[in-house]
Amino acid sequence: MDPRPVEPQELDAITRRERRRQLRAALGGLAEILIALVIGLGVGALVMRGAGYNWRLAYEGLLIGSFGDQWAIADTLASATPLILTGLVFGLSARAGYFNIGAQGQMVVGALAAVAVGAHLSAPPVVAVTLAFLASALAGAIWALPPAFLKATRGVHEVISTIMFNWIAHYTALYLVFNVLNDPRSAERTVRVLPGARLGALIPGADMTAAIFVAVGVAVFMYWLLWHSPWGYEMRIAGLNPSALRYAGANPLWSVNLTFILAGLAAGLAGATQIIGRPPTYALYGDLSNVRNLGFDGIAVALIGRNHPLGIILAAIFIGAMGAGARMMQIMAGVPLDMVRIVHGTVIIALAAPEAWTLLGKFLGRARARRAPAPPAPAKTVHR
Amino acid sequence: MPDRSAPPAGAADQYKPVSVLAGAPPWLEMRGITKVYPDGTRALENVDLVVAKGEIHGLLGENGAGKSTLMKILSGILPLTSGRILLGGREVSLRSTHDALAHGIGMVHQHFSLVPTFNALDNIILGRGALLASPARAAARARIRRLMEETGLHVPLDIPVEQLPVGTQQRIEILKTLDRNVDLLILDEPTAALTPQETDQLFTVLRGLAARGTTIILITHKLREVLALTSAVTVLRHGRVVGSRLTEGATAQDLARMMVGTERMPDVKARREHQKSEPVLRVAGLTVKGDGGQDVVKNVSFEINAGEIFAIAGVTGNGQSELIEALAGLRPIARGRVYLLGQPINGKSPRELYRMGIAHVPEDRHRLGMVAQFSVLENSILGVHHEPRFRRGVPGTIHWGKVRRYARDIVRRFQVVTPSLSTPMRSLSGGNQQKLVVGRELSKSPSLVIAGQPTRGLDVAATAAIRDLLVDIRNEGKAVLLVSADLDEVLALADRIAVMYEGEIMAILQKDQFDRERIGLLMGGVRDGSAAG
Amino acid sequence: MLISSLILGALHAMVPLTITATGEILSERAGVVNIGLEGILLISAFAAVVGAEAGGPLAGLMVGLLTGALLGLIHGIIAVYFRGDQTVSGVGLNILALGVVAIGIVDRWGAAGFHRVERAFRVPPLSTPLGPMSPMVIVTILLAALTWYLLQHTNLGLKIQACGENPAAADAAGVRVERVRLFGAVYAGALTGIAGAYLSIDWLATITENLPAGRGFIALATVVFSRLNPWLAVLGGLIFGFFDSLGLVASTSQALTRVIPYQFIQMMPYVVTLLVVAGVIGRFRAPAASGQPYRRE
Amino acid sequence: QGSLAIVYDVGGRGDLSFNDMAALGGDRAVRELGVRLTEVESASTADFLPNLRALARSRQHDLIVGVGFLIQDAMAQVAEEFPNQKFALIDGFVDAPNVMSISFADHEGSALVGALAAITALEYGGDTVGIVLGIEIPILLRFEIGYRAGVRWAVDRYNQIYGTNKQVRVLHTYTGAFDDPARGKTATDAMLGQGATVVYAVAGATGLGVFESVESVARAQGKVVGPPFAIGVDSAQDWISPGFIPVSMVKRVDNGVFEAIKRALEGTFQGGAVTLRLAEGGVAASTIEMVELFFDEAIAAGAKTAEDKAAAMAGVRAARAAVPQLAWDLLDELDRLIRSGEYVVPEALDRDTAEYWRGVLSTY
Ligand SMILES: Nc1ncnc2c1ncn2[C@@H]1O[C@H](COP(=O)(O)OP(=O)(O)OP(=O)(O)O)[C@@H](O)[C@H]1O
Ligand SMILES: Nc1ncnc2c1ncn2[C@@H]1O[C@H](COP(=O)(O)OP(=O)(O)OP(=O)(O)O)[C@@H](O)[C@H]1O
Ligand SMILES: [Mg+2]
Ligand SMILES: [Mg+2]
Repeated sequence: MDPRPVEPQELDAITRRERRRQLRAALGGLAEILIALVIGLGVGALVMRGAGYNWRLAYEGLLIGSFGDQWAIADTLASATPLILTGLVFGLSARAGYFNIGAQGQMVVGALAAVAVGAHLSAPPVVAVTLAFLASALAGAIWALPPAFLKATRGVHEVISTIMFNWIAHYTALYLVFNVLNDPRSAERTVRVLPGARLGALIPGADMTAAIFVAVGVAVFMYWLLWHSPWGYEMRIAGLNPSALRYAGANPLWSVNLTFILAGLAAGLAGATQIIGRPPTYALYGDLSNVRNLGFDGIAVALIGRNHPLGIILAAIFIGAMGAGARMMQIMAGVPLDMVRIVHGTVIIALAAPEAWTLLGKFLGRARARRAPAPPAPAKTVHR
Repeated sequence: MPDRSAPPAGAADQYKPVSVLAGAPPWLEMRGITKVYPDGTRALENVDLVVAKGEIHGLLGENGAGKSTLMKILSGILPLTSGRILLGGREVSLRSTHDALAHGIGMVHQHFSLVPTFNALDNIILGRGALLASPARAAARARIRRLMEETGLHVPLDIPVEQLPVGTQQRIEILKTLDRNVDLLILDEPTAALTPQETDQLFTVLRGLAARGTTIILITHKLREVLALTSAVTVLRHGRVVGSRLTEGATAQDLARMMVGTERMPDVKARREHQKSEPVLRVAGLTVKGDGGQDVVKNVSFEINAGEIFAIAGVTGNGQSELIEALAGLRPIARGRVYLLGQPINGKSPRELYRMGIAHVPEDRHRLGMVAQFSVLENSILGVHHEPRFRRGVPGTIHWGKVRRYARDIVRRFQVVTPSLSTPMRSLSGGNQQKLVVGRELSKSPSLVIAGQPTRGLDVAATAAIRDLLVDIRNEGKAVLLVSADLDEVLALADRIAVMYEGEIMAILQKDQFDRERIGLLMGGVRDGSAAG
Repeated sequence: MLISSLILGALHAMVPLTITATGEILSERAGVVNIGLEGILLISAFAAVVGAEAGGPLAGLMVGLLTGALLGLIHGIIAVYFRGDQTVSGVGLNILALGVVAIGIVDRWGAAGFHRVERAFRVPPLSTPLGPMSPMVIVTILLAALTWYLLQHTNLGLKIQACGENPAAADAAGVRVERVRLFGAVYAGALTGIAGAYLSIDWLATITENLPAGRGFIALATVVFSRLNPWLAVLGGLIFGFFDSLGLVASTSQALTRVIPYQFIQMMPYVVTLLVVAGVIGRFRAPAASGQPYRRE
Repeated sequence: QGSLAIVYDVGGRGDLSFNDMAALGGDRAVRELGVRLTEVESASTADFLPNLRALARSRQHDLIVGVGFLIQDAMAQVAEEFPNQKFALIDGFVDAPNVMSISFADHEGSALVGALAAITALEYGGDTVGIVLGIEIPILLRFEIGYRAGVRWAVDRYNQIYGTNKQVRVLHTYTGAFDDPARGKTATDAMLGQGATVVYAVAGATGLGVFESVESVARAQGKVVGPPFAIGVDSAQDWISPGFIPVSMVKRVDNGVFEAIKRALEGTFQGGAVTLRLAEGGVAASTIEMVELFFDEAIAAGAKTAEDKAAAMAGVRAARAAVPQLAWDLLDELDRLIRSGEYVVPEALDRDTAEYWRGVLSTY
């Protein structure tokens, strides 16, 4: 132990060093992800080659389709929009220690609410859009409450309750879409929301709407919440060391509810983005196919983004780009969507274990070092 | 292989100190051990440790000196960065505990390695026997019963260990390793949660084992124990060997000097005398239930005055933990009334209790008192994070700048050694973690401080620092409730001592009644006529 | 006739849920969580058809098992040795499976979308008083019993549980945590592989691009339902299977669907499962270290 | 030589339904017209618009086909953005000069197989038939009500012929999924358990479960040919369960696609709605020739062998033979009546109309 008192400047000076270290770690993490990506795409290329496709052309298509021109970029961002929100649902919950896979159901309910309000409430554009978003956020949050309540009072694990509520939402929506919200003239979908409640394309010829700002705004809010507010501070305690939660003076019951409610809000908004924020239909399809799988894709997004709101934005853009790029992979290289799925799956699996590639690198490095005499280790201070 | 069937008592008498320093041939040799943790921490730098067969060797050093790291390498838990390990002259490769156990090396861990949902029996038989065979519980039970008799370490075999107090877990941890009949027994602070009597009996057992050829390495911060038990010691400082010496002829001062590098052997701070003031905490007929639903604190009454350290002594597991949890609002009060400065506190939440002036240094700092993954900065406001003084303009926003100043202040005042405020708490040494927790609690300017085992596992200097802090707040006229299994600590600090046994207070002793032997008897449940609980 | 078809329907619907859940129970007890079960079901269902057409139903089951085990091994290596994110790996597996099988079907049988399995290559049913019943119903019970026995009555079971609760403690006790966890992952994969084979070469005699249709996720819910007890996984699978069948049976009644729309009738298995969990099963505590990679330093 | 692009809906190729049939039409255009074919599957409905746009923007395709009613809104938008691009829409309607909207009289075809089902049931001493569907959407209501109408017409005709007063009950189930054979199987088990003799599968891949249920119940009774029987949909699915599927309601999406690209290349393309009815060959009861044609193409593609064909065709013939001649006769009779317009099959595209017809058509 060092009896010498530490001077305040010194603490901060080392903090700067610490911050540099963190930056280095972050860059290292990014590098790991990039390596994983290269490996995933490499395996994908092998598979495509094996199946007789031109993988170069396919990847060219992937790039052109996702970032090739302003439309491609806008389409990528449009695909990313709901994923940011559903990613946040999982990410926020994971930070608070819950495995919340209820985004799918909450999103469906949010979409229903957006239809109900957007199609039936005539109001000036800004008001209508705002109300539709609010209604769907509220609906998502309400749908998240029973699992939270069951968790808090009956100890029902969120995995089971959210899976069940996803299905309950699914069937409820199937009913409502066909029987209550249906469009009499075009019964394969619900009524369309009124023009005043629609967000138009920001760039003509592409699907991106102002909904992207809502998604990014929610992500920024979640960031603020987690790292700059006492409630988020408590959520993170719940996720890391729940026994310390009561010691820290927090109310665990309230913490569960708050987490689920906020996650539900985000999920509900995700549903709304597909209704009022995605041309051309502005309605929910009878087989719910315009919100299909977005909730589950959010899990991958959250995890690739390391459950960090800003990471989630990047991960959603990445997955969105894969989706948008799939189009040109099909058109340019004739690669069927199923083959594209194999590439997606491989890339995601490769992303699961970034450490593997670092280990691999180390292993190769060690093999090289064994051949050459090792340089003296850099002298570092003993860390006490 | 020591023969467990031989009677231990006779063997213990035969123990003759052996040591390489006294000419015995080396048996275990750790040569040039360097350990760099993945985060870059150089925990060990070219360390040598040589021990003879049948030796009891002490390993000393301050918190963070690298003792546990060295022993974890030896027990196969950690890979070493460079260096060699030889057993009986042959180099061995210890890449897992499985390897180490195969070489007869077993370790009692500082942070217990027990499966919380298993009972003691299953923890002890874990990892043994043929994979597809039924666990040999009956045979093990008989064996452990015998071992418990022999060692005096008694534990319930059928209760999940997570429901057992720390002291009992410690005993299980020791039994688990003893039951493996290892040739090299490593004990990392085994006595931190034992009573003096248990410690004595354990030492008798260890001497017996050594007499029969078991080699023992003991890590402890209690110099008395080192002097009582070991043949020789090796001292580490900052990851390097300071030196080794024979225990014979050494004094506590000598050892402390080697460890700390100074002459000073810290003393407890002078205490200022107060005139009696009104009670801060009044506990009347308090009953608390344990995790199993049974009464573990039974109808307990006492008062703590301002300017007083009121200590609760007792073997761990006699209801002290539940008592403090109840007083800190973490466990419901079953019956009875508790008043803080005249206000009832029954049913209040920890946050309300904090507002009323209670600070709590929890017994189990890893589980309760901190969030290991949080930075020092973030941990410094655990429990006060919601306060307006850390807010900024945007509603509800934590002003990290203000927090930083607050944290810096704690770190400075309480001499927490940390590279920076952004360092994760888990990379601090145990002593510094504890200093931060204590500092944070004392910074709440409380009127009552509840301190559970505040110096457990800390080195000499850190212990002294924490004890000084407790005396300081007492001197400032605040009340302190100290719960400690360390009788020395209780005797050194307390103004009054209550002894707890099986949930009851056996006696409350005034300063002039302090008497080691009498307290020891009370802790063992032996009542004397003068003071019945 | 209707009653017996309902009972058999429930039993047959139980099989894939319970077998999959049983394997995953052991894996989660050891600390490895796999949300890629859906993908493993799908790929092994496909592989089982290929195997059965080459060597008969038994070979099909074996190929399903081995395919599942292999995928479990890959997941296990990522989770255990690469200390990767188990959930990401599982999600990737699910996406990969959709692509692999769709392409595989076209590649193998020339037609997109599906392939029907000939009688000769299918697991032959047992005849029971209720009607033909798959022998896999019995296998399910046996596998649950086996898993329960492994977990509760062997030294291996003790090691598995220790690795899920506190791998550091297991490590200190000389348990080779990595191997035990890898075993768990492979075991879950293998059982899921059997369940996949059951889907394609027994129950439905068909392989399609999305044959499990969410049963992998319901199996995950069954794992939670079971509180990691294989017997409760049987019960959970049966409850779900029964109400799932009942919902479909009931929605053939026009008298009923006029009053209660079919969507609400078919919601039944989900609602009932939730009610049972909330009312009877209650608190579930996952093993403390489940899903978390174990690092020694 | 031209270029054709097809945008499939989310079921994609391999849905056993209109996507597969559209693909068939595309393949035929490649073979017979020598066009270049670009296919794009949509992972989600949100992909329709960008998929169509990307194709239209490239200005390389003589015709872009969108498959499925869900693609309608996206096509309306893109048709407006690219007025010089020709589009064809399957199963929907877009009011634009550059879009040819092709729909099919699903109800007419379903009525034919309904008649066959009813008579088969009656002749085998049964009184129940079933129909297993996917998600309750308007198109499927059209199938259901058409089927019910066929049953009703045939029962009336039967009673008229024999002077009896027989009744046939129609069980229907919406399974809520197009891709889950297990649901199809369970639902069909339940219908057979209630005495159904014939079950019509209108549910994409879920229908495979219908076939499996019918076949295993029959096999359990030692039969290699129905009853019970199943009826296929969209393509000639008779070969999938040889011996148990006497007929399928084929919906010639392939012809629609082929016709549209042909006209686009010939310069006779015209926007507007085209309904391919029974009379135009848009829908039909499958024939032996259609099944054989399927095999011949599969053999040419190397996917099936001549032995496969022989084995399957034997079963297909046996199933057809096991269906009472009267059933075939009445199917033909109804076919004539519908073609000539003497019998108009009721059509329902929403719940209330469907409920109305269910009541009217019920023989109870
Ligand atoms: N997992 C780890 N990662 C990084 N650094 C570590 C890790 N474990 C320990 N250290 C660091 O290594 C050094 C030696 O720690 P070690 O636990 O061996 O000390 P010790 O002598 O046992 O201390 P104590 O008396 O407090 O138990 C310390 O600086 C500690 O912070
Ligand atoms: N969530 C966090 N965890 C750890 N450190 C944090 C966190 N948020 C902020 N900090 C650190 O706290 C310090 C101050 O944060 P912030 O920038 O919010 O305050 P400030 O207004 O700049 O402070 P000051 O008023 O002292 O200038 C920074 O060093 C920052 O790195
Ligand atoms: Mg230590
Ligand atoms: Mg497909």
